[in-house]
Parts: sequence; C-alpha cells; structure tokens
Amino acid sequence: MSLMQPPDGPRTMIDLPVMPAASCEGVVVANVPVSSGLLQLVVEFDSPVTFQPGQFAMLNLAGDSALVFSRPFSIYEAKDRRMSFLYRVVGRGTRALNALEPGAALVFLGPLGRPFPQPDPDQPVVLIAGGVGLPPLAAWLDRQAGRHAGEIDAFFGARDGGDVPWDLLGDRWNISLDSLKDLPAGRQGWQGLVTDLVASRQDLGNRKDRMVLACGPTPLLKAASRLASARGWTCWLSLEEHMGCGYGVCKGCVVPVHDASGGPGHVRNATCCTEGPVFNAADLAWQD
Amino acid sequence: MSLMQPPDGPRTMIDLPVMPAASCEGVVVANVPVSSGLLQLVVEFDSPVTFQPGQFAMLNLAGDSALVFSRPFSIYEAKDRRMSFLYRVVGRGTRALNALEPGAALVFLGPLGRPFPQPDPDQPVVLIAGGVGLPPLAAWLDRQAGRHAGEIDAFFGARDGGDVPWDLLGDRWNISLDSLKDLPAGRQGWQGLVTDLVASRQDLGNRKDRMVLACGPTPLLKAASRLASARGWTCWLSLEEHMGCGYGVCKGCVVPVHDASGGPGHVRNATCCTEGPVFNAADLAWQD
Amino acid sequence: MSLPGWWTIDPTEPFTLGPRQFPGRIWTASGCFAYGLTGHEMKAEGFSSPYQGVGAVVTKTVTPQARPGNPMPRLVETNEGALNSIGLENVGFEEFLAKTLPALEEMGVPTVVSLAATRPEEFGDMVSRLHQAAVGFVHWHGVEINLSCPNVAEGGHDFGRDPDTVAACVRAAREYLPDRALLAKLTPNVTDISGLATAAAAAGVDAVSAINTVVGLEVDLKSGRPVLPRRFGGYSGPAIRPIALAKVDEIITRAKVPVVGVGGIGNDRDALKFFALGAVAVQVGTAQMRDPFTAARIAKDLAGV
Amino acid sequence: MSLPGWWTIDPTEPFTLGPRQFPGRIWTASGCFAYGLTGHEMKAEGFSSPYQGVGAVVTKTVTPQARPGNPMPRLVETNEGALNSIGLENVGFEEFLAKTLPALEEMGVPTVVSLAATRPEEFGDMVSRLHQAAVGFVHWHGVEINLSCPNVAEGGHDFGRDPDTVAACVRAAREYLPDRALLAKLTPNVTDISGLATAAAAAGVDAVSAINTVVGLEVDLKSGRPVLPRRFGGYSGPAIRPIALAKVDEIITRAKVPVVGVGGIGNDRDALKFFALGAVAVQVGTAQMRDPFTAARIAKDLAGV
Ligand SMILES: Cc1cc2nc3c(=O)[nH]c(=O)nc-3n(C[C@H](O)[C@H](O)[C@H](O)COP(=O)(O)OP(=O)(O)OC[C@H]3O[C@@H](n4cnc5c(N)ncnc54)[C@H](O)[C@@H]3O)c2cc1C
Ligand SMILES: Cc1cc2nc3c(=O)[nH]c(=O)nc-3n(C[C@H](O)[C@H](O)[C@H](O)COP(=O)(O)OP(=O)(O)OC[C@H]3O[C@@H](n4cnc5c(N)ncnc54)[C@H](O)[C@@H]3O)c2cc1C
Ligand SMILES: Cc1cc2nc3c(=O)[nH]c(=O)nc-3n(C[C@H](O)[C@H](O)[C@H](O)COP(=O)(O)O)c2cc1C
Ligand SMILES: Cc1cc2nc3c(=O)[nH]c(=O)nc-3n(C[C@H](O)[C@H](O)[C@H](O)COP(=O)(O)O)c2cc1C
Ligand code: FES
Ligand code: FES
Repeated sequence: MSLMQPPDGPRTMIDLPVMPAASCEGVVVANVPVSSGLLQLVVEFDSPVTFQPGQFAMLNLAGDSALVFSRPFSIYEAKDRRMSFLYRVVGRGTRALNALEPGAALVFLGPLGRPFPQPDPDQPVVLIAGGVGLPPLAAWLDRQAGRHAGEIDAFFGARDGGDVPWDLLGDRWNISLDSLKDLPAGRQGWQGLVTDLVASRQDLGNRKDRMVLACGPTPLLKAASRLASARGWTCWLSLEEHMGCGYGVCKGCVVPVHDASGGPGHVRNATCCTEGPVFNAADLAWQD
Repeated sequence: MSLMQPPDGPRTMIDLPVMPAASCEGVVVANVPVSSGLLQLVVEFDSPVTFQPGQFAMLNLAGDSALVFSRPFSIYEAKDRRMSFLYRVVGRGTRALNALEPGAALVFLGPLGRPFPQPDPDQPVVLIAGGVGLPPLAAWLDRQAGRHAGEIDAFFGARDGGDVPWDLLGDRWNISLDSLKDLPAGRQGWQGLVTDLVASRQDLGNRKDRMVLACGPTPLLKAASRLASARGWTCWLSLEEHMGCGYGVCKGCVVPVHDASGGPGHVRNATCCTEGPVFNAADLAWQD
Repeated sequence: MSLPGWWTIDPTEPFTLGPRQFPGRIWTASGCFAYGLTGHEMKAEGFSSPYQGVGAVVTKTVTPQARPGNPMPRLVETNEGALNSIGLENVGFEEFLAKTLPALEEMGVPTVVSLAATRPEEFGDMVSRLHQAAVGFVHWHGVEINLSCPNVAEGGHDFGRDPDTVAACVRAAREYLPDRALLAKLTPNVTDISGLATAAAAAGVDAVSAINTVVGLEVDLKSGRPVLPRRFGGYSGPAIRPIALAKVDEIITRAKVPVVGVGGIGNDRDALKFFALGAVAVQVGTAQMRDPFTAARIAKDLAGV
Repeated sequence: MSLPGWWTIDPTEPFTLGPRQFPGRIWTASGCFAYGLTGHEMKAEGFSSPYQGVGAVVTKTVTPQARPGNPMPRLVETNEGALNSIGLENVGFEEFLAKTLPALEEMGVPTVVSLAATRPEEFGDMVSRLHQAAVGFVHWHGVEINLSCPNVAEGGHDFGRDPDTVAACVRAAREYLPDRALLAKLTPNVTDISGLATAAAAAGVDAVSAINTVVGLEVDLKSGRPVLPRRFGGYSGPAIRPIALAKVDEIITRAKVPVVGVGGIGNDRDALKFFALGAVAVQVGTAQMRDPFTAARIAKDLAGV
C-alpha cells in the first residue's frame, strides 16, 4: 500500500520510519525570535542532514544538564549540515532550549516518525496549521511549492499579528488571527478560527478528492477532521502526544486508533512516535 | 575574653557571628580569571555590604538551577555594594559558578562564621596562604596593611608562576612555588613548600609572641600548626570543611576540638561554620 | 507564581491540630534548622526574621543522652538530592530541657520538640518531664516522635518499621501529653507506611509527619567505596518529593490520618502539591539549609490569597 | 572520564551467570528498549548499532495475555527523574513467542526475556513453552521474572513484596530453565529487599535484578490532582540512583546474592558505582529512552582498560 492512497486499514500497521535516525550532537548556530511567540533554532551537524516534512526530532541539552526526557520538535528545515526548528517556550524544556546561545552543544535524535503522505500528482491539498503546528506544514509547502501540480491552499492560525512569523511565511499563507492586534502594515489577517476560515472558502468545496494536512492544537485538529469528513476530503493530522523516547520503545505516547483487524469497533493503542505523528483522521478513535 | 588573646579554653565556646548575615540575591558583575587556577567573581547587591576577613559566604545559583547545597567561599573584598570572591573550579558547583555571565543572578547568604582574631597592636603576624586559601588572608592584609603597627610577613604558596594572581597580590607577599614554571619576568618565587619557606626565614624565629594566620590545604595547616607550636607562636587556622548550611543548623561540618570543660582529654565536635572556620590550632584535635 | 484556583487556605492563619492551635501550616523540619534558636538575627528583604509566618519549628531530634553523631563526611550532594549521615548529633535531653526549651519560649519560637529513644518508656519519660518543665509555656505546641531516623545503628531504623512498636511509643508519649499536639514521624523505608499510620492513629497521635529520609548510598568513584563512613545515608531534597507525595497520598487515602507533609519542599509550588493531596501542614527540610528564609518565603507566597 | 584504578574488568567480554555465558555486562533494562527489535537501523558515530557491546537486552515485560496498558498520560518528568504508568502494555506471550523471540534470534540480539504473571504456575508455563519454542536459539540467554511492577493493579505490586511468593515464582520458573540464566527483578518498595533476595536465591535464581521503579506521585498544580490517571507511577532515572545503590549494597552485603544493578544509570560513572559495590552486570533504563546508544556508549567507555 502506498502512502499516496488513503488506507483501507489503519496506515499505522504498515511501514517503518522513512530513514534511519541518528543520535548525535549538534551545535547551536542561531536561536532567535521570528515572531512574538515563536523562536527559530538552527543547529549545525558534522555531516549533511535530511528529513521528510512531518518528521520530528528529539532534542536535549548536552552533558550534565540533560533533561531526563528529550523533547519532540517538528523539523522545519534542513539544508546541508544545518537543521532548523520553530518552537514556543512553554515549560522547563523549552525554557532551557531558549537559554542556549550560539556555540552550545545540543543532543539530537532524528529524523523520527512518519512524514505527511505524498498526494497524487494533481490532487488539491489544503494545509491547516495552528501556532506551533506550523513547522511541519511550512516544511511541506517549501518542498512542494512549484513542484506539486495540484492546487495548494495554506492556512495558518495565530493569536495576533505579532504571533505570525511573516518573514518566514512569504505570501502563500492565508492568515487567521484570534485578534487583529499587531498586524503589520501591508499584511492581511482574517479574524476567527483558522478552520472557520477554511470552511468559509466556498471555492474549496468543489472537489471531493482534496487532501487536508493539519497540525496544531487538538481542537483545531478535531475541527479540521470534522470539516474534512463533512466534505469527503481525506485528512491527515500530525498529533502532539507527550513522548518519552520518540523512537518507539517506551509506549509513553499512545493514541487510540480504530483497528478493524481486531474485529468491528476494535480500538488499539498506536504508538504516536513511530506509527505517527501523522495519522489518517479516519483512523483516530478520538475520545471526547 | 577578647579575640586578641589566645584563649585558655576553646575559643569555640564564646561568641556569636560578628554581624548579622543576610539572605539575598546579587548580580554577577564580573567573573574572570586572575591566574591560571583562580577566578575572581564580583557580585553586586542592592545595598552596601561588609565583612570581617576570615568570614565566608554561601553561594548558589538562583531559581530552578539552584544546587541542593550552597557552596562556601571566603570573602575576598567588599566595597560599597560589591563583594568579590576568588575561587578555583573543582567540581559541579564551582563549574556552575564559572559558567555565570555578568548579569546572572546569584543567591548569597553571608557574611558567615568567625573572622581571624585581631592581633595585639604591635604583635608581629605571619600569614601563610596556600592556593585558594589566599582570599581570607589577602583580605586580612588589605585591612591591616598600613594600620597594624607590628611586622607582617605574608607568604603564599602556589603551584607555579602562572598560578599566582600577581596583579592582585601587589608586592607584599613572599611567593613559594611547587615549580618555577611560568614565572613572569621581574617576579620572584622560592621553590618548595610555603611552610618550609617560612621555616627557612631565620629572622622570624626571634620572637615568641608572633601570631600565625593560615589558610590552605590540610597538609599546609598541619605544617603551619607544627611550626608555630615549635616556635611558641599562637596559630589560627581557617579550615575548609564540607558544609551543608553554613549557618549552624545541620551539623554537617563538624571538627573535633579539645574541650577541657568535658574533662581531661575530652574531645567534642565543633561546628566549623559557626564556631569557625577560624580555629585556634591548639584547640584542634587533628586525627592523623 | 499565581496561586491555583483550588487553593483557598491562608497557611499563616492559626489552625487546630489535636488539642492545640498552631500559628500556621508552614513548618521547618527536624534536623534542618537546629533547635530553632539560630538565625533570629538574620536579615532578608521583606522579612523581620526567618520565623516570620512560620507555623512551627520542629527541633533537631533530641535523645535521652547527648550524642556526638557520626564521623565526617556527613553530607553528600547528589542529583537534586542529598544524603546525610549526621547520626543524631544533639545536646541530649537534659541540656535541651534546661537551656534550649526555655530559650525557645523566651524568643517566642513556635516549637514542636522532636524526640527519639530506643524504648517506648523513654518516650513516656521524656514527654512527662517536658510537660512538667514547660508548665505555662505558650509557644511549645507539640511533640514529634521520630520513629524513623535511618542513621542510628541501634535505634530508629528497624524500630519504627513495626506497627506495634510505633503504637507502643505513641501510647507512652500520649499518656503525658493531653494538651499538646502529638505527631509521629514515619519512615518511608517500609512496605506499608499506611499501616504504620493506622497504628499511630489508633494509639493516639494527632497527625503523622511523612516522610523522613529514604535510605540511600553514594559511591566515591576514586576509591570505589561508599562516600559516607556508615555506607548508608538519609536521602532528602527535591529528588524524594515524588516518593513523599506518594507516601502522603497512601496515608491519607488508606489510613485517613492527618498528615504533615515533608520531603523535597523548597518553594510554594512544592508545598501546594502536598496540600493538594490533603496534608494539614508541611515541613521544609533540606531547602531550609540553603536559605534560612525558605519556610518564611513559602508562607508569605502562599498567604497571598 | 579516566577510569579509576580499582576498575579492572572489560564489560564487553563474556562472563558467566549461572548456567550461561553472557556476551557482556552492560544491559538494557526492561521496558525502556521495547523488545530489542527497535533501533537496529539507527546511526551514531563510532557505533555499528545501538547493540554494539551490549551484553543483553531485557525485553519489555511480557504477560500471558496482551495488555493495552494504562490511559494517557503515562509519563511525567520530575526533577532528575521520571514517573511512568505504562501499565505493562505488551503484545502478550503468544505473539511474543510466535514473532518476537524468533526475530530477536534472527537479528542476533542477546536476549533476556522479562515475564510477569499473577500466579507462580503461569511463570512455570511460560518458561517451559519459551524453552520448547527456543530450542537451538543461541542468543536467548535467560529469563528475568518481573516480581515488582508497581503499575499493575492486580499483579506485581503486593505480589512481589512477599518472600514466599517470590520463592514460589522462582521455583516454578527454574524447573523449566536448567540451561539459561534465571533472574528475579525485585521491588524496592519493601522494608527488607535482602529478605526477598535471600528467598529468590534459595529458590534457585542465578542473580537478582535491583531495582525496579520506586512508587512515586506527581501533582498537577493547576487541577490539584495527581498527573497520572492511576495516581501513582514508577519513579526512575538519576533521582533514584542513591536508592538503587543502597538496595544493591544491602542485597550484596546481607543476602550475598549476585546482583544486576539497575536504577539511574546514564553514563560510565553511574555504572561504575554499581560495579564498585559488587554488581555483576548493570542495566540502563530511563537513559536508554533519551538515547538508544546509551548502553553501547557505556560499554565502550568502560571497555577502555
Ligand atoms: C511530534 C511533535 C512535534 C512537535 N513539534 C513542535 C514544534 O515544532 N514546535 C514546538 O514549539 N513544539 C512542538 N511540539 C511540542 C513540544 O514537544 C512541547 O512544547 C515541549 O515538549 C514542551 O516541553 P517543556 O519542557 O517546555 O514543557 P513542559 O510542559 O514543562 O513539559 C513537561 C513534559 O510534557 C511534555 N509536553 C508538554 N507539552 C507538550 C506537547 N504539546 N506535546 C508533547 N509533549 C508535551 C514535555 O515533552 C515534557 O515531557 C511537538 C510535539 C510533538 C509530539
Ligand atoms: C569556609 C570555607 C571557605 C572557602 N573559601 C574558598 C575560596 O575562597 N575559594 C575557593 O575556591 N574555595 C573555597 N572553599 C572551598 C569551596 O567551598 C569548594 O571548592 C567548593 O565547595 C567545591 O564545590 P564543587 O561543587 O565545585 O565541588 P564538588 O567536589 O563537586 O563538591 C561536592 C561537595 O563537596 C563540598 N566540597 C568540595 N570541596 C570542598 C572543600 N574544599 N571545602 C568544603 N567543601 C567542599 C562541596 O561544597 C559540595 O557540597 C572554601 C570552603 C570553606 C569551608
Ligand atoms: C541534615 C539533615 C538532618 C536531619 N535530621 C533529622 C532529625 O534529627 N530528626 C528527624 O526526624 N529528621 C531529620 N531529618 C529529616 C528531615 O526532617 C526530613 O524529614 C527529610 O529531610 C525530608 O525532607 P526534605 O526533603 O525537605 O529535607 C534530617 C534531614 C537532613 C537533611
Ligand atoms: C517507561 C518505563 C517502562 C518500564 N517497564 C518495565 C517493565 O515492563 N518491566 C520491568 O521489569 N521494568 C520496567 N521498568 C523499570 C526499569 O526496567 C528499571 O528497573 C527502572 O526504570 C529503574 O532504572 P532506570 O532508573 O535506569 O530507569 C520500566 C521503566 C520505565 C521508565
Ligand atoms: S515516545 Fe516512547 S514509544 Fe513513543
Ligand atoms: S554547615 Fe551546617 S552546621 Fe555547619
């Protein structure tokens, strides 16, 4: 079964990660804000690095100050020996990351997890990103822009104008904002939920073969999933689960998925870090 | 009983710390090497600070990265709102201290402990410092130089020429070195143990009322103590014991001292942080 | 920190524990603030003294005879924790009674006296003499019997691990302590701490203090030998907080006995975790060693309701 | 690190444990490296795979029936430690036997199979079936019976706290395991771990593994409730190392049973501390989750003699 088609059973039962992960140290070369809420961390390695959009890495501090668990971050960019991440400071780990100065060593394990699927050559795609859900979809868009024959509509929801990394985004993204505060001159934003913005776009309703790729907070993912299923679109979601290892050994990151192979209505625990983080929305057994 | 006379009972039974200690945060204003092995840490506080030479402070990192135990450091200098320390990196705590950049907050408790005693107005004094035992004696010399009427002979032992903070010391110190390596042009050093250098100084043998103040590694303190007792000099030693609290509440820093009040030959545990760190050598019940 | 919505208590207000009213719920733990006579003259911005807002000082544990304690080194720092092997160094009950307790009363320190002994009768003796000596004292609020010190070879260790012995010691002490709070400090180094709490409660304690230190060991890499001369030490500090929280929860949910929580508390957030589980008060141990104002700071921070 | 003078072993050389020779002394701990089939394709400079130099992978504990495990969240990070409440999620003994074990043999992974059950007979059954299914397997070295998982409500917890039960389980397993190493993994959540070790040894283990996780709890400040849905979790990581060292020392000095040391090992220095006390091998748990090469790195660093 190819990643291009929506799976008939859970996709979670098929293949292994796309490429071997490496455990290594990198060196911070930049760690700077790109918006009021997001920072960009650029790490340099000894040898060239690569990834597939949707994959993530586990990052940690080096040496004695290592956190017990590394933290998962979507990979945003990789070029030659450098890889970059976009992150938001939320707790202890991201605070520690934030304190790293250029030159600091960083422990890296990646790339990990399954990337977004490849759409059919001219399949139209809708990207829906919210907050720190941006990096994997921005990475996807960077790869596909100019290559993918189908339409691509990209939507990004943020808190306000200051929360949007305008310089990184270019002009391909439709922006929705909780508040129009801090909108820079010459920039546009739609006020409301990003999924409502997508729903309001009548022109997107015209085709059933559209593929939605979404990443962001759970309410966004649920709304994207509902919208997609109402329109008959396939929908792939990148989930954020708490992770202990990121490479499938601890079972600390499970997500309940439908599993027809276990009988009708059977639900099993999928391992978010290796069977995901990208899941077909239809497979997910949301508990709400 | 005054601190000026050698005590007949253990001095450890008398008074309280010389001044109230404060618990507060300071800000690092400098943290720079002053020799190959010593760094100077300058901390600024909200209000003026003061101390008596021989006293120490407990230092720690601020916030979440605080060490479980603060670390004791002799106070080297205090002027207006600034206080400085000389330290050597030996383990986890001093490594962490070493990593502090100007602007970093630092947790401070001090001044703590009993200072060196005041000699009689024209009593001759010999200072014997080894390695990181320098700060309290350098502080003493700074205070007394030009004021104390008696002779003052100061001796400092270091590993080699590079290990000596020449600029801080001025020219009052006689320097002994394990190795004459890295001796700067125009500087002099005597090769051997600092206590042997003191012993070799015939002119010091002339008076019995001399007072020795010493601080450094235990072998140095023992040698100083033996030398003093052989010559009939009084001798005060600043001890380094592992400390948990620095202010007398944990009993983690005890030093066995003779205690005649408990009967002949009776030894009791003195609390190094509050009854010391400066002890009369005659009180100490060395276990060797 | 902004205080969570569920937090409605002011821990610097008086509260009742057994027959006694305590001035507050943030205490210092035994052994980490000496006898409560040290640090009165210390300064910190915003505080009159390290005792400001503090509900009680639990004294260093006092034994019938003075004890010199264990050989040095007595302390080891580990990752986020510490091992101690002080060996119950203390001035002994006689001197405590003659000098320390009156001084505490005079200085107005809210006091819980920590006692250890090797036989139940000794607890009875000490408590009854304490009671006689302290007639009219208003700052002496209670006794914490230390049934758990893991550092004393002949005493606490195996001693406090048996519910019957716990009960016997509590009973002996309770008999002479009708009007002050009686607490038993429990060891975490047992299979079933709630069983000990049940026994203590049945024998008459007003609350249990949990936990004392966890048995630990650190090795000196150079020599390949334990750092502490007695091999084992008592593990304390942030590293044991999850263990303390688990034991406190076990006692509260299973034995339903009031608990004074101890273990790894260094700030308001840590203290709140114990209160969230239902602790009636908390004690600050190791963190008090780093800063004599720790308990006072917590009291102040948590009073901001 | 420069290795200390007392260290004279090469932990990547074969050593004998009971009836079996193991390829090395640095192992991975149960539950922290899945079944030992993950990570073969992973890369790190200087290593052919995460298995390089590793003496054994102890598999995730397998139970007679597959288990879905506990609800999320299952992990909490604390100061220098972690709490887990995975709930023994595993594929079940049948699938393990049919698929996992043959795959391990095929990939040449030195394997210790971790088993848990609720009755001694089940241990006997599983071991005997394992033995039949693995005839001719050269990489299967032994069985570790997990008598200690504190997360399973009906099973491990109280179960492994009783020396008689420990003995019964060991005996049942030993009967069918004449030619592989038999280990019992002990819980630290007991008053007397050396008593458990003595019972296990008398019943025939070749070594005990110590320690499993320590019961812990973390509170979510916002809600004031335990973070883990089952309240308690198993505490692991650097924070428990002093406890693990103490338990290992207790077993070695009192019960005089060979010990495989586990608890808070993340680098060569940590491992050396267990060897210093006399452990015959060590296991890397939580630290293996951070970096699949942790055990391999330790093996390499300690082999530098
Ligand atoms: C596959 C994946 C990709 C991610 N990509 C990004 C990204 O590109 N940029 C970004 O800013 N964030 C991303 N996250 C979320 C990021 O991992 C968390 O913000 C981070 O772990 C928080 O750590 P902390 O120590 O600062 O927060 P704390 O809340 O102190 O962390 C406590 C624990 O909870 C876990 N945790 C907390 N929040 C999350 C969360 N949202 N998801 C998973 N675990 C969490 C932490 O890993 C840690 O173990 C991603 C998460 C996953 C699973
Ligand atoms: C009164 C007093 C004054 C001191 N003054 C100075 C000074 O001016 N400059 C200076 O460089 N050092 C001084 N020291 C020594 C200094 O406290 C230690 O070097 C420091 O604590 C080492 O901490 P660490 O974490 O880097 O070392 P580690 O070895 O990692 O420390 C582990 C533990 O051992 C304790 N410890 C280690 N070495 C010593 C030691 N020599 N004395 C006491 N405890 C120790 C630490 O406090 C810590 O608790 C003084 C010590 C005392 C008691
Ligand atoms: C140096 C030190 C000495 C201690 N002495 C005693 C003691 O005499 N009696 C007692 O009951 N507990 C004693 N304890 C235990 C503490 O009161 C407390 O129960 C334990 O340290 C856990 O709390 P913490 O993590 O806040 O330190 C001592 C602890 C330390 C660190
Ligand atoms: C996520 C996780 C899962 C675990 N699962 C098991 C298990 O299935 N069986 C078992 O015997 N021990 C299990 N353990 C315990 C470890 O094997 C080990 O005994 C313990 O974590 C202490 O070692 P550490 O500090 O190196 O992690 C688990 C530990 C963790 C952290
Ligand atoms: S995070 Fe460990 S299995 Fe997914
Ligand atoms: S260091 Fe605590 S009493 Fe001296």
